[in-house]
Amino acid sequence: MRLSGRVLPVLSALAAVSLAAGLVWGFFFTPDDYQQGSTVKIIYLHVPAALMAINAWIMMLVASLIWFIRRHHVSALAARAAAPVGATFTLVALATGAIWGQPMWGTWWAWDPRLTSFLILFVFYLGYIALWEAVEDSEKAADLTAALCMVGSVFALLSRYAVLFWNQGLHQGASLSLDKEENVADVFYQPLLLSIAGFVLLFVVLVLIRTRTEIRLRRAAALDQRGTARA
Amino acid sequence: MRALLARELTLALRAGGGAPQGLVFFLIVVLLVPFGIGPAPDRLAGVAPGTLWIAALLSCLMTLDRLFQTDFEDGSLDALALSPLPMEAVVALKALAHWLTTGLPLTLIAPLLAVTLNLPASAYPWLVAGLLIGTPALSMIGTIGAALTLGLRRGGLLTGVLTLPLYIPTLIFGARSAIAAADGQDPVPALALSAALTLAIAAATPFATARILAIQLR
Amino acid sequence: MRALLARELTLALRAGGGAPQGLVFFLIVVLLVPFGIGPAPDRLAGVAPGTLWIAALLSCLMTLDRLFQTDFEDGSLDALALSPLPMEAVVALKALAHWLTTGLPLTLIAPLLAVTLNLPASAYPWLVAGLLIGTPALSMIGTIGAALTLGLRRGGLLTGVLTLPLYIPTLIFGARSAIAAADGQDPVPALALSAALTLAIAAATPFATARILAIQLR
Amino acid sequence: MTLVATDITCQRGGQTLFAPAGFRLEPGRATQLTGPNGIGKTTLLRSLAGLAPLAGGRVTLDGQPLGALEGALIYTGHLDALKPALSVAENLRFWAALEDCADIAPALEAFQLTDLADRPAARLSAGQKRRAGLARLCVSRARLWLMDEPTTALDTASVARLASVLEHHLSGGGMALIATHQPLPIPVDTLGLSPAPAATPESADPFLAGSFH
Amino acid sequence: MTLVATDITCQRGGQTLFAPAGFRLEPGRATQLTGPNGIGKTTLLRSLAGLAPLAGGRVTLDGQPLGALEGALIYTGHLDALKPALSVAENLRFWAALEDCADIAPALEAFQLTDLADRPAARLSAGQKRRAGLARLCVSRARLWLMDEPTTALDTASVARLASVLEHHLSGGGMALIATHQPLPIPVDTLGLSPAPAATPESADPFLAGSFH
Ligand code: HEM
Ligand SMILES: Nc1ncnc2c1ncn2[C@@H]1O[C@H](COP(=O)(O)OP(=O)(O)OP(=O)(O)O)[C@@H](O)[C@H]1O
Ligand SMILES: Nc1ncnc2c1ncn2[C@@H]1O[C@H](COP(=O)(O)OP(=O)(O)OP(=O)(O)O)[C@@H](O)[C@H]1O
Ligand SMILES: [Mg+2]
Ligand SMILES: [Mg+2]
Repeated sequence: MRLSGRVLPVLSALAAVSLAAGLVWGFFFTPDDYQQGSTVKIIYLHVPAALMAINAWIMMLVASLIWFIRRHHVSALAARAAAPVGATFTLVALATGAIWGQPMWGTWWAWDPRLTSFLILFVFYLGYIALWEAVEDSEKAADLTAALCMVGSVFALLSRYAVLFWNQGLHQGASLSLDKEENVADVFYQPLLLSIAGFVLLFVVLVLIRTRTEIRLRRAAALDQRGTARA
Repeated sequence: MRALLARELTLALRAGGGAPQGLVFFLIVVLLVPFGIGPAPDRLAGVAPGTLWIAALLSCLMTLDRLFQTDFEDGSLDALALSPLPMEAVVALKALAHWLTTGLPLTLIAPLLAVTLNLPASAYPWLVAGLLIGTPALSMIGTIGAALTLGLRRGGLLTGVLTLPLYIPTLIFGARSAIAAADGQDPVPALALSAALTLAIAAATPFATARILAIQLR
Repeated sequence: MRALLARELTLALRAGGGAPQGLVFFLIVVLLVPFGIGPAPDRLAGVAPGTLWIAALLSCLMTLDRLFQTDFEDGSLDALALSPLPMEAVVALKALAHWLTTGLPLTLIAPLLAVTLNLPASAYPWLVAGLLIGTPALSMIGTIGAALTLGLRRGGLLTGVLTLPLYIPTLIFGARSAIAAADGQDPVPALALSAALTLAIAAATPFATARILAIQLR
Repeated sequence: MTLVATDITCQRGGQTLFAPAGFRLEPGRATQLTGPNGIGKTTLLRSLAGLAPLAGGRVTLDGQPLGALEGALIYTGHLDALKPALSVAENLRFWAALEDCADIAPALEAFQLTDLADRPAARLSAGQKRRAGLARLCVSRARLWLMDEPTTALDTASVARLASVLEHHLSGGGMALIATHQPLPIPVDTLGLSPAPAATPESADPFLAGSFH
Repeated sequence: MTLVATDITCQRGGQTLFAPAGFRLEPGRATQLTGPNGIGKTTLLRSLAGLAPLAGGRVTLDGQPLGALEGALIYTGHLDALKPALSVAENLRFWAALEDCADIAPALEAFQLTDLADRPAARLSAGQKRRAGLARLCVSRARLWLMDEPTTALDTASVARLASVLEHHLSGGGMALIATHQPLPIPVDTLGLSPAPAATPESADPFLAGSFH
């Protein structure tokens, strides 16, 4: 708690700086794409958000496993704290994708595998959050949501392959991989990396803040209980 | 074991049980579709396998939500947990009973309803095969959702929210095969994948569900 | 009166309540459709209004089944019946609370989902108007089904069976108007009929439901 | 205001439950309803409350038929009428609002629930739940209390507390009819129900009557 | 076979419920568990049954940890584990089948349910329901009976019947731990639970521990 309290301001500052720099650089100091025009700039929101949406779930999975095995209370709360952040990133990825899709594919939405599996991911986030909300007992809620997270991860993977089988899509593949020849041009690449870093930091900061809040809420509830017990 | 299966089946078939309603619900959802999207035969034929699958899925879901709930509310689940029968067996038997009273009859009646939706004749065997292979998975997966939402008021609804995304792979593979057959493509790969999926799910879920139930009973 | 409305809303919105789940369920049913019938945009556009209406209907239904059930099970309904508030008012308020937490939000989110189903833009206002006029009727009618099946195990499902046929007129008129608009025909007559239907239903159902509840409590 | 019941009987599943019984309840008095399991105590209370029909006999409150007096009675049954998702205070406040009673603090106090006021009802023990259910009595203005086994799950201290609440109600001119198997620590009249004599054709199922030979 | 519990405690919602308690239960003996409402009797019984975790202390049955002995105990709680749609006999026959017990007639007889055997459980009175729930004890081979307020809703005759069933179980070398507020008409040891001393930081909620300031 103390450590996280000290790190938090620094991280926040870093996140703000890299986000601002990445986005400003991306939006105002890169040339328009010859094919896509200025719409390409939405990539600086879209790609980092999409990456973090997935990573947030992975982080929740890891935290849930830690809770299940070691019963470390903070990890349960960290998973809980990450869910709304991850859901928001998913929503941002979906929204920016839709906004991008309108000029590029001529439609706001298509049942492309990538988009579809993101939608499914979003539903998983919603279910996870709803379950946390619905269970009264906090320890039980932690156990149940952890179970859901693990089961959900398996099925999210399954859905991904099922969806690929179901429809070949419009969406471009991953072009950020380092070993690939044709990466996006450098002019786009560097600010993109910067804004991805910004999103990562933003995620860490938000999760830290939310975890600290959750811990304090739990402490308050526990103190409250002890108060009533004494009275 | 046999006693539990017999009890589940009796309860499902007895007045107020889930079995007839599951079927009637299936029937009604399918019958609503022409009212909702209009009676044009082409349009209907295009959506027939999908409609049947979605209806099957929803009616499985509606019958599932109380799978453990009533046992939980009247204390039977406590007693079952302390009985000599392992919880995994209880889960598997309950899923089996659920499938026998919902998935199976619904599969058998599906061809009849497909007629009202103008499904091409070539797709019939694939539709039935798909449902026969896929619906047990729906029952098994459903136990997870039912266990997770045990004891929550309005748990039934949350069961839906948690379970439906888990159903998507089964739905895709299942419906795909009938659609492929209707469109004159090869329906076998989808069916094979569906079978593999069902086997994997049937092997894994009783353990997951039993674990979740133990948490719920605390 | 105000206390009852406030209580119903709190219960619906409180953890485990029906309100968010009703919406999410709506979302998920709509989401399932492309998986069931395939991703082709034309096919989807053809079934879009019908899908949204059927989904609205089902998610109303799923939230309805426990409308009186929990109050019945925990003895609250006995106490309400003996309270100074007339039973008709209790019914009307419960239906209102149900619509506010299910029908209304669902109507507001429907246009967004219509995008994913490629509904033609011209049909949007008619879709929303139809849902806005029709969903209150769904909540009112639902009270009848919920009251009839009170106290039955698996009542939820039977509610569906009894209520769905009652929903058909509302569904037909409601969906018709959006379909007409999408196909370039005049959407007004269907909408007018739908409005008349809703008014008649809203006037009559509280009395019918209150009577049924009195019988159930014996 | 006096409650007079003459020759009342109840039926369940077409069968008469107990021999016709009568009693008279004056303001300030309580009557304990006793009888073996299954004799029909619960059924009788629900019939008096107007929730179920009486099979025979007459009940009047000051000469008027009982049904006309909605709001004049309150019934607490085997169930506690608590919403698990709401806190004790929220539950009680709702019932208080229906009776136009603004202050729930005395009711909480009377059943020693003040400390538990913010706890969701789902997290109460059996006895705490029962106390929260009984607190509804204190926010109602009903003169006649119909209580079905109110002492279930209560410890001795809580039973004493219930008794003092009852005494307060009676001393204000209230009346109570209480079905219970446990002796109550307040002075009460007793009405014991006894089994009905072998069913006569008229009193039993309509399909046993003469015209269905 | 002897059940020994030393220094056991339970928690609910992160709070220790009662001061560490210990008891020793020999074959043929019953212990009555007493304490005010909300002290944790139900929680303790469920923990011993293995349905909930113990927060502290050790429980052994003949030196072995209790959890290893599934099927050696039976728990009857506030709820009766009856399916409303099934008849009394069907309900009982199911539980009997799980325990490989073929004959339910003695169990029905013991609780005077023979006449009600074909009645659906939904149509029983409160006391009849409880009796049907308790009949489950008679079809089980468990040596240790954990009972939570078994006398709820029972009339005096039924309490006596329960007592004789208990005595028969004990005389066969069985053991029973019974949480109740009512005196039992059989000789029992008593274990009274008393409130925990003001929570020490360690024993209480993990989030009250030092590192979370
Ligand atoms: C609404 C739906 C959309 C979703 C959920 C979505 C999702 C994603 C995801 C997950 C990634 C990261 C993939 C990776 O790096 O491996 C990504 C990258 C990308 N998306 Fe989307 N997308 C959507 C719509 C669109 C649209 C409409 C376009 C433009 C035509 C688009 C263009 C891109 C591009 C160019 C990338 C970068 C790919 C790369 O790494 O080279 N996306 N999107
Ligand atoms: N729903 C029902 N349908 C038919 N018979 C019923 C129903 N409920 C109860 N009975 C029967 O009616 C009789 C009276 O039941 P009631 O609940 O009034 O008894 P009681 O005196 O309150 O008993 P207890 O002391 O056990 O609570 C019982 O014999 C019971 O079996
Ligand atoms: N689900 C729960 N979550 C948190 N606390 C709970 C929960 N259920 C009960 N409690 C609390 O735990 C304590 C012990 O409850 P328990 O049911 O074990 O009491 P009890 O001794 O059986 O009481 P009673 O005599 O009223 O049945 C009570 O103070 C209760 O408020
Ligand atoms: Mg009774
Ligand atoms: Mg208890």
